[in-house]
Amino acid sequence: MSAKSQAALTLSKVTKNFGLAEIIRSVDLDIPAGERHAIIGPNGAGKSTLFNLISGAFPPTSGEILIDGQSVGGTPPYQINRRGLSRSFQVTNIFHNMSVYENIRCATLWALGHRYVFWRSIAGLRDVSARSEEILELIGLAPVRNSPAGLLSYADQRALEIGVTIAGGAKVILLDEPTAGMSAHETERAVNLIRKVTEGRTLIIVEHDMSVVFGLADRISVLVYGQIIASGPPAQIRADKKVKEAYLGEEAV
Amino acid sequence: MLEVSQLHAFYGKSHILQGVDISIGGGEVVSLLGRNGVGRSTTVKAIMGEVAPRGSIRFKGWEIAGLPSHRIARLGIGYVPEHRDIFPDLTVRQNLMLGMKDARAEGRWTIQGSLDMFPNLAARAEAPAGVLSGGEKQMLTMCRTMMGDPDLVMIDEPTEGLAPLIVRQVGELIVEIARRGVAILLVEQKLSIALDISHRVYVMGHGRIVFEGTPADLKANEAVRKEWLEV
Amino acid sequence: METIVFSTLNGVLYGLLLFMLASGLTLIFSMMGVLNFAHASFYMLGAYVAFTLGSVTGFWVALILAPLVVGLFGAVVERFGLRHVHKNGHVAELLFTFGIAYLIEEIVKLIWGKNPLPYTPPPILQQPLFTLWGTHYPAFRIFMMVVAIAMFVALWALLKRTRVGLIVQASLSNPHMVGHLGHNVPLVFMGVFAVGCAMAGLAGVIGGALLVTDPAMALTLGPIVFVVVVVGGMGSLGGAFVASILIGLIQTFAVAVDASLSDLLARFGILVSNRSDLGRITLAQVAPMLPFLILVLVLIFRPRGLMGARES
Amino acid sequence: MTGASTFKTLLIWLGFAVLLIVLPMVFASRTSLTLMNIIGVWVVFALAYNMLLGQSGMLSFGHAVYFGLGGYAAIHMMAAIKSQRLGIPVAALPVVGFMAGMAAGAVIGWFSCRRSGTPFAMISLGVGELIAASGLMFVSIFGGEEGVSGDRSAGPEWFGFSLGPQINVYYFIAFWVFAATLAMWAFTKTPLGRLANAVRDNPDRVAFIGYDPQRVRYLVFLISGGFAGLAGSLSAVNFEIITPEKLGALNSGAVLLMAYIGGAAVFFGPIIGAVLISLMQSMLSDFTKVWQLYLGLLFVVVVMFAPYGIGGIVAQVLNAVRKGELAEKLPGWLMGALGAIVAFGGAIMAIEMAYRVREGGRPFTAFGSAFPHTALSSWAIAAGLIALGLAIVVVAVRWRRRGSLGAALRLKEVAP
Amino acid sequence: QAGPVRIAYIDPLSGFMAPVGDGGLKQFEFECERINAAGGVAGGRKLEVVGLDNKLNPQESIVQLEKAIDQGIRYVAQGNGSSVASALVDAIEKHNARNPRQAVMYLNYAAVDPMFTNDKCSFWHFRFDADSDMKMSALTDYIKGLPDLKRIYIIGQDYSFGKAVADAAVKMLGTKRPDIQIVGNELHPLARVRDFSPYITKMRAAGAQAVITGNWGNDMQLLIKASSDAGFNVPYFTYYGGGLGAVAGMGKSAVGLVRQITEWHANIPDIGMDDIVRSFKAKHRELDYYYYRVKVMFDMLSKAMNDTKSVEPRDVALALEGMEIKIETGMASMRKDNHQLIQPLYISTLSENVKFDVDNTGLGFKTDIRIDGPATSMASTCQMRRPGA
Ligand SMILES: Nc1ncnc2c1ncn2[C@@H]1O[C@H](COP(=O)(O)OP(=O)(O)OP(=O)(O)O)[C@@H](O)[C@H]1O
Ligand SMILES: Nc1ncnc2c1ncn2[C@@H]1O[C@H](COP(=O)(O)OP(=O)(O)OP(=O)(O)O)[C@@H](O)[C@H]1O
Ligand SMILES: CC(C)C[C@H](N)C(=O)O
Ligand SMILES: [Mg+2]
Ligand SMILES: [Mg+2]
Repeated sequence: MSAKSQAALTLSKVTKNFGLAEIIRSVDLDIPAGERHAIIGPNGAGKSTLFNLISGAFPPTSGEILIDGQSVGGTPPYQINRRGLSRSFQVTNIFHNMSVYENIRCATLWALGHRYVFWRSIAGLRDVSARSEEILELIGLAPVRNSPAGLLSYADQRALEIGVTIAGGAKVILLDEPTAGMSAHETERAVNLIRKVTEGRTLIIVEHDMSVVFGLADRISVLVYGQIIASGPPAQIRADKKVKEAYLGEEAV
Repeated sequence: MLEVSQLHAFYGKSHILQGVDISIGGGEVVSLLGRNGVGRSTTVKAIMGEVAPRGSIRFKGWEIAGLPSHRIARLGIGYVPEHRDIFPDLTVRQNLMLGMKDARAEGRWTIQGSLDMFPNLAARAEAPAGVLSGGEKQMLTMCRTMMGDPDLVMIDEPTEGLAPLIVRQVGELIVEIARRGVAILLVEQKLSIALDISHRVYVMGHGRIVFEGTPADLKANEAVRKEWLEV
Repeated sequence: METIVFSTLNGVLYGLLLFMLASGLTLIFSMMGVLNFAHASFYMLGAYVAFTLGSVTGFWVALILAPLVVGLFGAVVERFGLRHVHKNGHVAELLFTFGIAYLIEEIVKLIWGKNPLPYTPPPILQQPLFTLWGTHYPAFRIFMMVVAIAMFVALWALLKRTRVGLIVQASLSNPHMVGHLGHNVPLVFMGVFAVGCAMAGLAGVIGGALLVTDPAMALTLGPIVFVVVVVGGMGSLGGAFVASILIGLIQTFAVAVDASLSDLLARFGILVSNRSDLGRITLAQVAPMLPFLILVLVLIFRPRGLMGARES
Repeated sequence: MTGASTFKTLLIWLGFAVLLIVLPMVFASRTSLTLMNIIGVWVVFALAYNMLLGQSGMLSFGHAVYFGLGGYAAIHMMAAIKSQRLGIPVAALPVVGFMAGMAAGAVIGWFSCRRSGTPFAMISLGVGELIAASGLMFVSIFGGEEGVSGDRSAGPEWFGFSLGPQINVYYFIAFWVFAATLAMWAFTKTPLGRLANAVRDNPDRVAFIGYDPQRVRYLVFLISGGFAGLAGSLSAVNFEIITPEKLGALNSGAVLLMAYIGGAAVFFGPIIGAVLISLMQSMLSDFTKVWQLYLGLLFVVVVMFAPYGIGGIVAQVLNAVRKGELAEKLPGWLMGALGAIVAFGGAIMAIEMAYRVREGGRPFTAFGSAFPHTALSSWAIAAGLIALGLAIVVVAVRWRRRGSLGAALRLKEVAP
Repeated sequence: QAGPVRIAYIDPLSGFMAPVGDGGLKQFEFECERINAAGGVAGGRKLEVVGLDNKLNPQESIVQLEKAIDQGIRYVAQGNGSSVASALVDAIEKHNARNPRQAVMYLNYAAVDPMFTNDKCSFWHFRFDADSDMKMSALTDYIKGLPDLKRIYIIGQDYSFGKAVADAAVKMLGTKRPDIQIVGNELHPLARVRDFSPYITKMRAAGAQAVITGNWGNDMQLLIKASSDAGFNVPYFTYYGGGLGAVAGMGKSAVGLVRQITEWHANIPDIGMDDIVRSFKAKHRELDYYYYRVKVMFDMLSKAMNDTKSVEPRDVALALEGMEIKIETGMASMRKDNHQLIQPLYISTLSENVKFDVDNTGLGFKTDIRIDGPATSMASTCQMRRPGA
């Protein structure tokens, strides 16, 4: 277990029950810093639940979650975020009545050290403006910067979702089905975007689009019924018989 | 059975549908293809009365444009929306019960039958539907709509966000629906499924129908695919 | 003993009156998600309409007719008001009913004037049903209890046993979808609101005769009814019932017990001079604020209320 | 912010200051001074309230608590200034009010801000009732039914500025209104102000960008409580009395009404609401006994047809002007307004006549002709006006929806 | 210059206590018309009453006072609630000090907390009703003569007047009838209680043989109603048992039990008030002529204005000080040292077969005893500060 020292994220024996239902069953996962890791699995396997546990949306029933070797199990989401872990949501989760620019700007504040400040004008915070502009360029939403986020097209909202997730500059990024509902073209754009924005960071992504998964991931874990049944580089997963049975089906992509 | 002609629709000022013509015969499976944002969902919503339509929509000979949705549904059109609008606080079983138009009106579909078909749902029959995973929700939505025993169902992007295996299951369910004599209007991104199970396809672009034909026609027509579907 | 028996009777009576109001509010809230601020105003309307009708038709006919009239009025409010506000969200709905409450009060003043009405129960019900330790217990009070319990049973059946209940609950999260499944959502909403208002009206027919019928009657009871509904657990009929009785009893006993706050605190070892404000306050004085204290505590420590299923 | 817009902002504030200075010269009568003082208090209170409602999405039914406590702090301080001969000028009391409101917010917000949505609203209602009721019990602090009185002319004067004469009270209030408005406006431009918006929109997401939404709510609550307290202290100085009633539901309801009618979605909305409703309260009551009915009617109409309040309408018009769409939209708007006026006219007539049915009095007179309530024709006219007005409104709405007046007039919509 | 002399009537015209305020206003208007019909004041000027709604709230009263002053009104009348009176006394003192040329005079016709003519007395304030101590003194004198009475319950509204009544009762009973046990001394919130039955239960449990209460308005009406509903038939010694709606609430069962202490009631024989009572009734079916002291007040006010030929509050106030006039029940005099009117008082009991009934119930009050004015007078701690003196 010497790898632990450099692991960006470690899950050990993480379990989650909802009432009597065991949704996550003793999951162990080690994700080294800088890796792009995909989690795939059938619907209802518990992928989003796993994200919820990692990001602090709710505490695990048992087991431990470590970020950079430090335990975070049971701490609220904002503290986990402050530790440098940020996530996106399967269902778009942005600030609908605020402009695109404000969405991004709010997401940069904490990381740049501007906490609960109410004595300085936000417009006067140079670093915030600079970072927000940068992100806006990156996600390609600069042209619609002033429209309320709720009025954006679906694809743009998904891009904004990613933008909000990465704006704080977190070291570990969790993306939950970032390309769901996108056309092939948009998916391609999104993948490029993801590739760009997670440069040098640790990425964990949940996806059903196998072209995305296989194109992006360094390593893949397969979650079935709350258990990781396989974990390894793409080629190995593609060849795995159990995985085929449980997830990919015979004529896999 | 369904005859849509010169259908227009607006969101505020933006003119989304600019004269859509579609027709579907009894028991026919028809796909509506097109890029994101061309207005396929809007078409379906307009037929269902969720978006105010202009133009003519005839179903079984009646003009239904402008009717409230519940009357349209009662005439025999089922609708499976894009975003899996299950009722999160109700149990799976209650969701299914609500699909029925009257308390004892089970037709070609029964609650038990649906649960049998999807063991995942059966296991959670008494759980609030809100906790289902994305795929389970999709199944539930489709089954729920079928409980109303429609003669035509419009299914909007049923495979979005589904694992490959489940996508297959959905495909099978659609085939099963068709087998029982229900006409289907399928809105899909995943070309392979759509082309496999449809009798006819429409391709939409810029708020209009730009192509109409059999799947084979479409496969043969590279130009349309390049220009309107980008595959 | 005497005090205990009568306080219990009075408490249960008051509790049941609260419940008559809370039940309609619960119905509307659990089905439509609307926290109807105007609920107590429909209660007031019930009393006024019953008084006016009753002067022509007599009490018994008014007992039936007045709730119907109020229900009809409720239907109109829903059809031409609330329905259009719905799309603007819950805050807007709440504010709308807030405005309606205000309007109803003003309209009542306009039509019936500002003074209390001489609205009393019919003579047969005014006779004492029994006399305990020399205190009469008027038949009307017992009559009221019977009506309240009947309401509880009827509503329970409506909520739990009918599809209407399901449809409305589903419409809460997604009315469009329910419509797509072939259910006439607006009609059902209107019906539910009307029934809820009619129930408030019925409570008014009885409550007005029992207590006072004046334009302030809505304002005095309204907040307490909210307390009941929230404490019981929003949307829970059983909770509303328990909370009504609980608050009825607590308030009545607080008045009945002759103790000051300093006595009470002394029990816990806290000594307060009985010359200070705190020491002088008697439990009876605190009685009106107890429900609110309970409200705040419940919301802090158990936000879903005594028997509520979910938060908010 | 660009240079031009900074300049424009500056100009607006300058204009506001000048307006405040000039107002009493234009409206110099005692009556208007009294009224303007009251309006000033409400402006600050409504803006403070809107920090919660409009900016953070927190619906409170008990904000009068902070207003009242601020007022009590100020009045007790006033008494202390008089009896202890403290060297604090009365003109500085709003600082005391602010701190009191903030302290109260700190205590109450500590538990109430853990909840949001309806539970928060209900807690605020409960706390409001509780504090208002204690107001009657703790006589030594709140003075019981009779409240606590003070004397603003005590204490040292700043630069010979005494608070005796009414005009001085006006400038005292105007100064604080300006300062508070500016401060609250500036608040919206700070990181916390923006986060408040974020919490309003989607509190769950806020937690995933590093902020504790409860903490954000709590801080806004504190600050809002402070400004409410400031408003309370202005009221205390103005009236030299404060009663437990001011802690209670009526006051909380009034400020909610103002903020909402004025428009919670825009910063200046509550100002409009405060001015309008105060004016209605004091002027309308001279014309009609049932002015509260009109106020209620106005509120309901706004909730139904203008969910963003009057401020929202103003913003919409300004927007149209900016985009050059005014010419296109104006006819529809004017028509809607016309319909509303006609319908309201009918309603006024009906209400006034109904009032006379009970109370008697001289017949309702409008445009020189009297409409006796005993004549059926008067009622028919009233009903006709209401129907006509509503019809005009309906057509105006359809006009906007269907694009052309012709289409709007057609009964059933058909294919173009 | 010759416009009407306006009097602002600041009392509750909306809310729980609106009926009382409304009734008072009607009588003010009635007296006003009487004076005007008799030629007005100060050389033919008319009097006019302007009703202003204070919602029974002291602060709102200040707002209304401001409003009155803004309109140029120089006379303010108020009665419902010593809480309001206290605020008005303060505010008027301050206003008059700051604006001596616009001084305002305060005519108090019912707020009877003794402090307004003692520690808190003011040159601008005149009270035309006997204060609560004067009334309690009369009541307790009467109770002194009822040896069977051993257990008394005191209930009142929770504010200065209610407390003043309770304190006075405890103190005076303590000296006059030390054998009487006070089995309950209760304050309930003002204008908020809807159902008094819990209180009745308590009284009965305490074994009360009689009740003393200063309740008024709806609080009186509901208290008595709950009492008779429960069949709790004990004597009530009240200040306002004949007030609007109270008798209607209690009904027949209260005959012989409810007593009140007032400056007048309609069934005092042969004092020449019958026509006035009848003409008021003719005008307001649902009301009774109740505030005799308002008549006295108007008589004294118009006399002062006529005598001085001035409507300037300061002149009128000086003329009122020490004024003595003959009234139907005897003599009335305004004490100079504290501005308290001294007039005869009556204790009366609710009875059947009366000439003038109350609330159209067929029941009315009959005199038990009459107390002569001077006998009601009490020592005062007032240190009157007169302007310019
Ligand atoms: N709060 C909850 N209470 C009870 N059960 C839950 C809850 N949340 C999730 N579940 C259950 O846990 C299982 C896993 O759900 P999850 O959303 O994690 O699946 P997923 O792998 O993300 O699926 P998908 O790919 O369809 O999004 C599902 O069966 C769901 O019903
Ligand atoms: N509620 C709305 N308000 C305004 N514009 C909308 C709304 N819903 C959709 N649109 C816009 O209408 C256009 C058509 O939308 P529609 O949902 O019909 O597209 P679609 O073909 O179904 O695409 P998708 O693949 O995204 O589902 C899009 O440009 C979209 O941005
Ligand atoms: C109107 C009155 C009954 C008022 C009461 N006596 C008081 O002094 O407060
Ligand atoms: Mg998921
Ligand atoms: Mg779509």
